[in-house]
Amino acid sequence: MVVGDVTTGTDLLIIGAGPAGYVAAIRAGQLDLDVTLVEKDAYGGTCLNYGCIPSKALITATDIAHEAGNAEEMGIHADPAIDLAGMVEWKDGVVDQLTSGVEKLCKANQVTLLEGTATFADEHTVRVSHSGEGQGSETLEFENAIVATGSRPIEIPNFEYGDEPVLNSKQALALDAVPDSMVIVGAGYIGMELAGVFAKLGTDVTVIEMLDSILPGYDDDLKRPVKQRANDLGIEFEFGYTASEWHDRDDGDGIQVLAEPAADDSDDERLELDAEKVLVAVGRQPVSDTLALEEAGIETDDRGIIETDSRGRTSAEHIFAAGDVAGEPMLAHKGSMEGKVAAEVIAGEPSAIDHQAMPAVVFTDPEIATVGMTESEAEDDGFETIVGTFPFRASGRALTTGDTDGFVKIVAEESDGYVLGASIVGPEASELIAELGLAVELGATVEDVASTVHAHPTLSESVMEAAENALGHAIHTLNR
Amino acid sequence: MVVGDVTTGTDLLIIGAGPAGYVAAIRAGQLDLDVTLVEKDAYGGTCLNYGCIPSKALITATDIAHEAGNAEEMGIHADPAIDLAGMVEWKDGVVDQLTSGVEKLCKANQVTLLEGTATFADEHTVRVSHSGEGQGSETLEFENAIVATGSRPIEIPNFEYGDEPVLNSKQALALDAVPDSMVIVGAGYIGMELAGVFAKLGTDVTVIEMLDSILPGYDDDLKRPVKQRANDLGIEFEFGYTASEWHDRDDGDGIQVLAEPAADDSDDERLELDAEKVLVAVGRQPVSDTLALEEAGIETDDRGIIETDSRGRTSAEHIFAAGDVAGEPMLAHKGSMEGKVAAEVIAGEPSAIDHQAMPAVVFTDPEIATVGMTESEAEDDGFETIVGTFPFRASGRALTTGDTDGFVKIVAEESDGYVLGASIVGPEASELIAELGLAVELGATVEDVASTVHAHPTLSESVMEAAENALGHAIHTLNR
Amino acid sequence: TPEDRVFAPPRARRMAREEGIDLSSLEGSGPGGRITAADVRAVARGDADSEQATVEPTPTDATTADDSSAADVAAAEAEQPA
Ligand SMILES: Cc1cc2nc3c(=O)[nH]c(=O)nc-3n(C[C@H](O)[C@H](O)[C@H](O)COP(=O)(O)OP(=O)(O)OC[C@H]3O[C@@H](n4cnc5c(N)ncnc54)[C@H](O)[C@@H]3O)c2cc1C
Ligand SMILES: Cc1cc2nc3c(=O)[nH]c(=O)nc-3n(C[C@H](O)[C@H](O)[C@H](O)COP(=O)(O)OP(=O)(O)OC[C@H]3O[C@@H](n4cnc5c(N)ncnc54)[C@H](O)[C@@H]3O)c2cc1C
Repeated sequence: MVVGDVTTGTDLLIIGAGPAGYVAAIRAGQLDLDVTLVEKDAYGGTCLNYGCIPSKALITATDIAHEAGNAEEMGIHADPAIDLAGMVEWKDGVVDQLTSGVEKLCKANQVTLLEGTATFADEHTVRVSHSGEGQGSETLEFENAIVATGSRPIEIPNFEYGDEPVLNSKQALALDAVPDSMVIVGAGYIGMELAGVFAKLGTDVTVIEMLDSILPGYDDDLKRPVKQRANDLGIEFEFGYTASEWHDRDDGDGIQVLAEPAADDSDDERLELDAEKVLVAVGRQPVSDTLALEEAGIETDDRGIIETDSRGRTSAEHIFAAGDVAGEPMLAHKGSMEGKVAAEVIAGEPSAIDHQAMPAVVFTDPEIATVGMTESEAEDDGFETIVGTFPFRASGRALTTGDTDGFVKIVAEESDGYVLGASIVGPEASELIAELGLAVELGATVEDVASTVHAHPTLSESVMEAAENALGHAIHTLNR
Repeated sequence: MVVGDVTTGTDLLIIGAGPAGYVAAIRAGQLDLDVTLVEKDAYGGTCLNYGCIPSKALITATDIAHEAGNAEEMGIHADPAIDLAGMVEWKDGVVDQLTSGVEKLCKANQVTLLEGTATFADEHTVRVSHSGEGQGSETLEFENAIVATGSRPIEIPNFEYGDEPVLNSKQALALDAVPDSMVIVGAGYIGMELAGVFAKLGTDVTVIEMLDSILPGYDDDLKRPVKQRANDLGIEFEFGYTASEWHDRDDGDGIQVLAEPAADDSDDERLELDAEKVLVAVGRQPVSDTLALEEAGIETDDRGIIETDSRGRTSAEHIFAAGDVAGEPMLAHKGSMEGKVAAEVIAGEPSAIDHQAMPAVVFTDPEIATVGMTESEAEDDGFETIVGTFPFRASGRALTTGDTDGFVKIVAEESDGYVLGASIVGPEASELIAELGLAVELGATVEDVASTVHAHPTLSESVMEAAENALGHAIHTLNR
Repeated sequence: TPEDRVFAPPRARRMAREEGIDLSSLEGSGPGGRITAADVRAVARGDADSEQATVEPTPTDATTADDSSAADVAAAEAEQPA
């Protein structure tokens, strides 16, 4: 049955139901706007279906098994067997629970949900085509819109995601058998997180990275414990190479991935790596090329990112953008924050994107978490800085968990001690960074953090000790 | 060899090297005071040797095994075997590392360490008697002193800690074989923490509690998930009973513990519980009766607690007290804070005990953590309050760990939204409370916490959502 | 709000003790009247309406612990566990 082309109207149209779009929809609903949320694939977007949640589920589960299997020192003797199909089924259950929760929350906040792909027809109209043969399309008029179409994995020449042994992160998170061996192209956060998962599942992992180290953009001291543990897990690295092509092996047993030296003038030989699968994780690009943005007068930069002002407005006054499609950092919580701001601005509130503290977490083993400025960023910005650090090997709580690699580092402004930023590598870094995010956001000083009583024995005491170290009087470390 | 009685002098004498005393000593050393720290038993005190650290080491280790052994749902099949002697040896190694660290830190901060038992001779003199036959004693004169002698477990009639099957917490943490069965007297935090450890080791645990619920002093909603999980672990409870005596069983196979109904007018029968061991954990009392405090003019209340003012001063101007001996809450971090304040005041700094936020953590499964005021405390204090909550079952991160019991609850002042207190029961409660401690200490508002970007997916987002819920606009829960 | 509860961060409270200023007599400039370190500094310098503040004698000779010279705070390498 072909559905006839009807035209309906909505105050606020939101395109894309990822963490930017669905959060914007809920907030707009709370503010009594008439909202329609269009999604072509799955509620929750990349994050809930193929990204943050599935990856964290597999990271946590493989960690539980790995930790128990390596705790002889603690008197624990276990040899856990992992059934990947069972683990993936559990992960799918977690995803279902969350995505159906998103759907319910949208409905409870009076958001109209519409399945289909939206493209702009003009400044106040989209066409929404429904998927499935003969499902037709409809036209929707809107007063305001938020574009929250997210991002997709970048492809590299000769590695197409349709081809069986070539995987993107989404496909890698849905495997139901453990590959014997895997080449991972890209040592960014997604590549490194998944390298850890597969290594713990028992896969022989080799990571190819064009640059000369893991996690480009992070400070060396933060990367060191992660690189060390990756080595301990048996992950192999080939830095300074780009993957150029792949082919089935002559003997039919898996594939061969070829990689060329990244530097043109290199004398190094090209690499030939045997593997069962190759996972490409070289970055993500905004989904802005399939929307006919020009029909609505929305401009992008040359990477395809929709440019927005501090209220989230695009070059078209009444249209906003939020999330990955609106640029770096491509992180779920950045998208949710932008979604909230856009919804509030559209509802007439005086909101703006004016955070001081944007956290970022890499869920490697150990985790890395940062917020605010690094020391060099602060200095480039003209601050005189002081720094306080505390190593987890001096933390009683870390010792009782058997996990003592890493440290807390706080960067503060010298004269008044305002906390400007922090970075943590080590156990629970992802959770510990929250306190420092609040400190940066509130303009707290290192004295404030140092004077706050922290419960013993906890890892969060390390945050207090790093603040005390910045003041020259940490208790559990020498203040040199 | 009898050591002759020599008299030496020190600016600052500190009695007791627990978290109150050794922290005071280090801070005083940093402030260039001439410090002598006297300890009769072990550096680090109860906390490092027999309390916080050993208990948390065993809790964490048994959790690792328990978690892996109960993760079939996640596709993990493991049947971990625990070798308790090995686990205790590992725990002892952790303790050694920490206590020798304390010793080194004291020395590095120019603290003179003296082994022996101190008793006051007069207002400016102590006698220190060295342990071991014929080791003699010495006399020490001081300008200022800090009494940090801690606390000891309370004994109940007919249960003496010397008797083999009767254990206090220190002895329970040093067992090298798993008892088949254990009666635990007292459902306070120490009893409940250890009940979890032994249940996970495979011991049949029965807890006897005089009152009608676990964890007296904590709100019912916080206790519920802990009680539920204890039931799931097979821990049995007998509320409203007091342990009255024990005897060896006639057949020589273990002991029998007798318990009487706590209420005088009860018609209930007395209980007869068979067990291999009985652990008594009914509270702790200050160590203030063995010091001849009266010689120095130091007064205690009728429980034996040394009374202090906001600077930590006792009734004797020049003598301070810190830690368990100075009263509730008997927690390590409270003692360390008081130790720092006393040292700073003695060094002439304008320090005072003026925290707004005192965290407390119960390391049960799940953990409970609180800071600042509860709702009813705030109301008793005259505040109009608003409350925000967020259940972990709505947290994506909690779902990915398979651990979704519990919630975050924030109490705030109604008109301006100042955060007055918070309580958390659930995964990582002990770490998550730190952010809310900082919020209370800084005078932050729920809007401040709600506007701070929290990394996704983390448990700390639940703190943000609870703050948003207090404002009526949480995203991932209905704001009712 | 009960009279005796003052909303001010630890740094502001310490500065007030150092200067002998009674915080409960101050009007804060932060959200909802929260007292900031700058508010305390202003009263201490006398450039605010310092009549609001009751100055009482400092119970100790006030020396600041803010001895955070750059040399003191270089990375802690020789720490000991505890
Ligand atoms: C493996 C992996 C792990 C990650 N881990 C983390 C992490 O731990 N933490 C973190 O913060 N971030 C993580 N990310 C990044 C995170 O997933 C993104 O930042 C986030 O999903 C961006 O949200 P969004 O709403 O902007 O876009 P998306 O989540 O990409 O959602 C966009 C939605 O729009 C829909 N859509 C697109 N075009 C149209 C159209 N024309 N009509 C209708 N619907 C349309 C799409 O189907 C999609 O559902 C991870 C990503 C990956 C791939
Ligand atoms: C099983 C258990 C678990 C616990 N878990 C936690 C927890 O997780 N978190 C928490 O915050 N608290 C916990 N506590 C409480 C914590 O241990 C105490 O609050 C803390 O140790 C108090 O520190 P203190 O310095 O006052 O005293 P103590 O640590 O008791 O130290 C006092 C020291 O003084 C010495 N001493 C006594 N008299 C003399 C004398 N006359 N001369 C010389 N030396 C003397 C003693 O030998 C002792 O070493 C726990 C306690 C127990 C028993």
